[in-house]
Amino acid sequence: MRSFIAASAAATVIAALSIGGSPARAQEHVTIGIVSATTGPFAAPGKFELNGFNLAAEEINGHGGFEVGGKHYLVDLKIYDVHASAAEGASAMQRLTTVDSVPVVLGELSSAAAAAEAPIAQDNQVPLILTVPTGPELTAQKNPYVFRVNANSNQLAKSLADFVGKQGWSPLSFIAWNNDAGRGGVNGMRESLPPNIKLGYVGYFNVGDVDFSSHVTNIRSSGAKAVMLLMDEEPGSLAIAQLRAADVPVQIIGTLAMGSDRFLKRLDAARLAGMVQYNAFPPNAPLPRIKAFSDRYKAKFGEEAHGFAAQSYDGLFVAIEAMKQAKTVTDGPKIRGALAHLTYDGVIGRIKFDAEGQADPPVYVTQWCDDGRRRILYPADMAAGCGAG
Amino acid sequence: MMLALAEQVFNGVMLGAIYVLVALGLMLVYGVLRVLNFAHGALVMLGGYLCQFVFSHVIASYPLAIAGSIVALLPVGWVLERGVFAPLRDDLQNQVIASLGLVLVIENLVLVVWGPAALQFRLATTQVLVPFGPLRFSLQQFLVIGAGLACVAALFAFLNFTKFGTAVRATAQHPGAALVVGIDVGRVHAVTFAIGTALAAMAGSLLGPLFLVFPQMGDGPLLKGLAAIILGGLGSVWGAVIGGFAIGIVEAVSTLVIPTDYRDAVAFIVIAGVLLLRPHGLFGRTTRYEA
Amino acid sequence: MKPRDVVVFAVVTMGLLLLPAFYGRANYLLHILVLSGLYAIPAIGLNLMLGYTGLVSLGHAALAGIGAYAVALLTVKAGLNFWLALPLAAIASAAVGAVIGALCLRLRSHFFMIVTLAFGLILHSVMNNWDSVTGGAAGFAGIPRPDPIGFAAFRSLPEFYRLTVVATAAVFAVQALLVRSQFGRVLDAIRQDEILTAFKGIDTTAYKLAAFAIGSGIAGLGGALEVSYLRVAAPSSFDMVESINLVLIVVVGGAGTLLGPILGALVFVGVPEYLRLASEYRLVIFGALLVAVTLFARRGIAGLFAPRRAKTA
Amino acid sequence: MTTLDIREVRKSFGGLQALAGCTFALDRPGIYGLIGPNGAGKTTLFDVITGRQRPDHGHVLIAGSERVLRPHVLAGLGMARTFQECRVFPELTCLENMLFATQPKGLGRTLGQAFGRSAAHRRAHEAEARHWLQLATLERYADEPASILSFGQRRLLEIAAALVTRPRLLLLDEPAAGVNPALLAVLRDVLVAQQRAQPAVVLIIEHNMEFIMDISERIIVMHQGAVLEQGSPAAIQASPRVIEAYLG
Repeated sequence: MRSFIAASAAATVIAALSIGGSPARAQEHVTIGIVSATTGPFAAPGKFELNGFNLAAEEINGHGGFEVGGKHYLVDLKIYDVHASAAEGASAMQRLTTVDSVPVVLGELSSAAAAAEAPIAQDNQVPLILTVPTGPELTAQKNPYVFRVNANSNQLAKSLADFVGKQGWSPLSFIAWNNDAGRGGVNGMRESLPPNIKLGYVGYFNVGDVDFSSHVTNIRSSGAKAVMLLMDEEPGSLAIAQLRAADVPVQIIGTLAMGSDRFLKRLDAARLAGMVQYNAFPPNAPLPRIKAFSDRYKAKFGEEAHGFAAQSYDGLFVAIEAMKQAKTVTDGPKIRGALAHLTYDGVIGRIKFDAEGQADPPVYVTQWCDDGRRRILYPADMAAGCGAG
Repeated sequence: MMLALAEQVFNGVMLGAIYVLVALGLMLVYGVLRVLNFAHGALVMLGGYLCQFVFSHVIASYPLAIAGSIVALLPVGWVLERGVFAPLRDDLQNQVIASLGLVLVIENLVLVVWGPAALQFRLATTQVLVPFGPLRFSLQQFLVIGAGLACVAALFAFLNFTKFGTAVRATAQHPGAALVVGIDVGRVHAVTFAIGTALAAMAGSLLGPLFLVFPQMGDGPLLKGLAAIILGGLGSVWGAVIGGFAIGIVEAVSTLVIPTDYRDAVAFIVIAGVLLLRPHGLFGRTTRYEA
Repeated sequence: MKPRDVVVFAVVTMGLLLLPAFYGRANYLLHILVLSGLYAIPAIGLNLMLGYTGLVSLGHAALAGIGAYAVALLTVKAGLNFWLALPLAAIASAAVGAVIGALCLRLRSHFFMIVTLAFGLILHSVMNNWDSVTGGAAGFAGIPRPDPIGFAAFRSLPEFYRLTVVATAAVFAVQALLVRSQFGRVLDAIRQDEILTAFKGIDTTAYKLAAFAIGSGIAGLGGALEVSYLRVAAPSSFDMVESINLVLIVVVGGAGTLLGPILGALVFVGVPEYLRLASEYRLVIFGALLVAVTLFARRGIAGLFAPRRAKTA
Repeated sequence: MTTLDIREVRKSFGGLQALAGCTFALDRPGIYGLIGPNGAGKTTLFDVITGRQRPDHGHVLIAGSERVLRPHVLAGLGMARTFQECRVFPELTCLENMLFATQPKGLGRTLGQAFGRSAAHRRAHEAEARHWLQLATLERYADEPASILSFGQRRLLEIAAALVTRPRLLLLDEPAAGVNPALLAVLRDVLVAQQRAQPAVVLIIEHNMEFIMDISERIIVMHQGAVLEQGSPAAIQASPRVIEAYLG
């Protein structure tokens, strides 16, 4: 069950960090605020998000921190658990921007919580850089202090609809989380599907539901050509298992949570073969920036890199970059100004915020080969064979 | 359409079996202790984790793993009854609060011990598929139904054909009188609660392999299990069984005609409707003035 | 109402209003107090039902949600002044509460609980699913802080804090007046023995309905203020878990006591803050605390100070 | 207008007929005893009068009025009752229990008062309430919660609280059950005093023959769901039909 109010500091993580890579010579520290989830239903995706932040912080500190105005600063992360709750998000944001007086706050998983944090960021003039939530509204509030590194559900939908249209997978049905991510995804697709694709059965389920049998049955009898699974890794593995068990002849389309080796471990090559999924970054793409990140991630966490981690990893570097350019580690408005204009080439691609603070990173579509490896199908200019996805 | 309907009814039966399994423990505890134990779902979840732990770390035999999980939870049940629910007897409000507090304790302890990621629990019985017309169900699902019915039968036999069972029914019907005829009501309550906990462990052990083992795995079934026993009229084994299947079928069939994001709402509209027509559930007796 | 109580009440309220002046920029403290107030208001509404009338509703947060979305729609979509929208929101909640009450009130104890839970779930589904009107699961963003009245503005945290103090104090006063009147004595009698109360010549159904409607109206007021403070209405703020939280707040604070809901809200907001550094053990400790309260402080925290007369029979 | 008028009331549960055309009327104030062997239908009759059960056939008129009566309406017509299991408000003091029914009852009125000045109903009836408490030998518990009383004392409080409302019709369901002889004497005095102070129709179901014969001026004997015999206690005790009914 979700908790009541306020957020919890993951003291352990902070400890781990300060041990991290702080060299012998005395140095200034700058504390960056992180809002995420370490308990409750969102703890699992929260872990990937935090992995990204921790890895970034460790690398920065490993290289002796970053320099602003001739001073070297080490990064400390203040991580608060907000369980995807608006009230707790507000509490955490309020505390980070006043008590902890951090220069910038990153992260979040839930659009609703982010929507409660954004106005506080503006009140207290502390930039809020979102790295996972996809609700399009978040960057449509004319709030100059809100930035988003990851693609929102409309951007994802645009690329995906384009891809699905090219494949001619019609009718297209859905099984989606009945939360901001799932509903946002369905609505986004509904708006951007090309005319040649008809919208089929839409099955929503609550976070925590595990039985998809009635959706599977309805998808079969609706004669859907493809089914899009808008959910996280764990329900995703169940949905695929149940679709395959029922032997429904549909093309499965997944989310970035379903294009990883850890997902392969949850199922097997046979059941995944042919499935496609969008991804913020394909961990094995033949690009140095992606390779380098994937290797470092694997080395530290013993598993393949996750999209949320990549987005969050870039998010922290973007924040640092902005502080460098603004020549301050305290002045929110200056950092905000720097963010608005900076261009940063991260592991997920080029990050440049538009007038509303929304970046437009590339969206990839990868596909499972029969042997349990993945290939890149989209964007066309990035297409690469099995093992590259 | 007819075919689709039939298929959804089957899906509903499978789903209902899960609710029944969870409802049985709830019902037993309510019937005897008059406690709506909101922590039952958390106990189901704990049972799932324990079964998975025994299976993957102690002995790779599913039946023994289930037994292990049950044996491990029995004392937990005893302690909870003696330590928490016995002192709160006849205090409906505080019993509910206490059980909600226990949910927090159990779910978050599990989170600390096992972490947030869902555990997988692969069994042969989940891989074997049994064709059923156009549908296919895994052996595990039939195992759930079988176990559910077995529990019903066992419970029924226990309550009706054993000396202790008679004491339990006597206590359920009239604690005062039971006391008079020399029944150790305290012991009956503790044992009953322990049995309820065992049923939770059983349910968790069966659901874990069917789906996943994760901290919130008990929440949904708890809600539907509660609805099932209330729909069934509280404190009747058959009420719980029929209530559970009814909810499962309504849920599954509703997806044919009603937008699926209102699926839970539909189930609860039905429950509300039934209770408004029959204020004491499908099988509860009605009297006008009891407070 | 004893004059002494009135004086204490006035002094405490004034003190709280002056707090920001003393605490320069301890914004965070103010925020915590605001949140406590915003939880205390619906909790007071629930206390009238649960604490005094014995109606344990598991759908109270959803009724707060009605007020919340009402104020969101009226201010943002209809462009109404907040101070016009606020009473309308409370009325909307009271009306919905009255309808639900009319349906549920013939049910007793657990049956009543589960049906209120059902209605809460249904209302939450509507808030979460009706994207075009409520903004769906991502929430209804961009809700304004209250419009200024003359010189009084409510935009900044200290300003909204003062508003919350006044609102909470007002609702508390209403509760006190109701509870200490014959109306309140009748509700208390219904909780003790509804049948006897009826044979004493009282239309118990009418009274329970009134309690339900008033409690819901107060909840709506709280919900409206909450979303105006957070500037977003999220369905998750009005789901079953939040309904249960409100019950916990009332019972832990002390059901059937005037101060209970406020103490409960302070504990609920404050204790997790205090336990912040216990990280993931925080909720474990909090849960254990709840169990302890039920075992060692049956009448809640307020009950520790002012134990009610022995409850037997 | 007859206080309590029962005409040809029939009521059966499944096959078993609890009331088979029961008829009698009570008009003159006084204490009436309703007796009969187990299963005679006394309790069902009480349930019909108090609106808990609807008769299958026949009429129950209270103060000339016959509707499906809800408890508070019955009270409005001047009916007061006590319960077999004895009901008082456990958390109210004895005095509060006595005064409860004398306070304003209308929702609109009490709600209005909550925000206005509450009128002083209390003092108006307090003297009378204390008087009855004294008769019931409970005056020293006036400000104690009812929950501390013994069962017998609670029974007395229940009856006294019913009297404060000056009912026209008072139904007592086994008032003597579980009450010790000393308190039984008190109970008797209370009822007698009530008849003197504010005459009313008092109908008592009772198994304690000694008590009922002693206190009632008229006895109604029920048998197999109908009235078997009516008359003075002496006449009833002499009636062979009654004796046969009890033995058979």
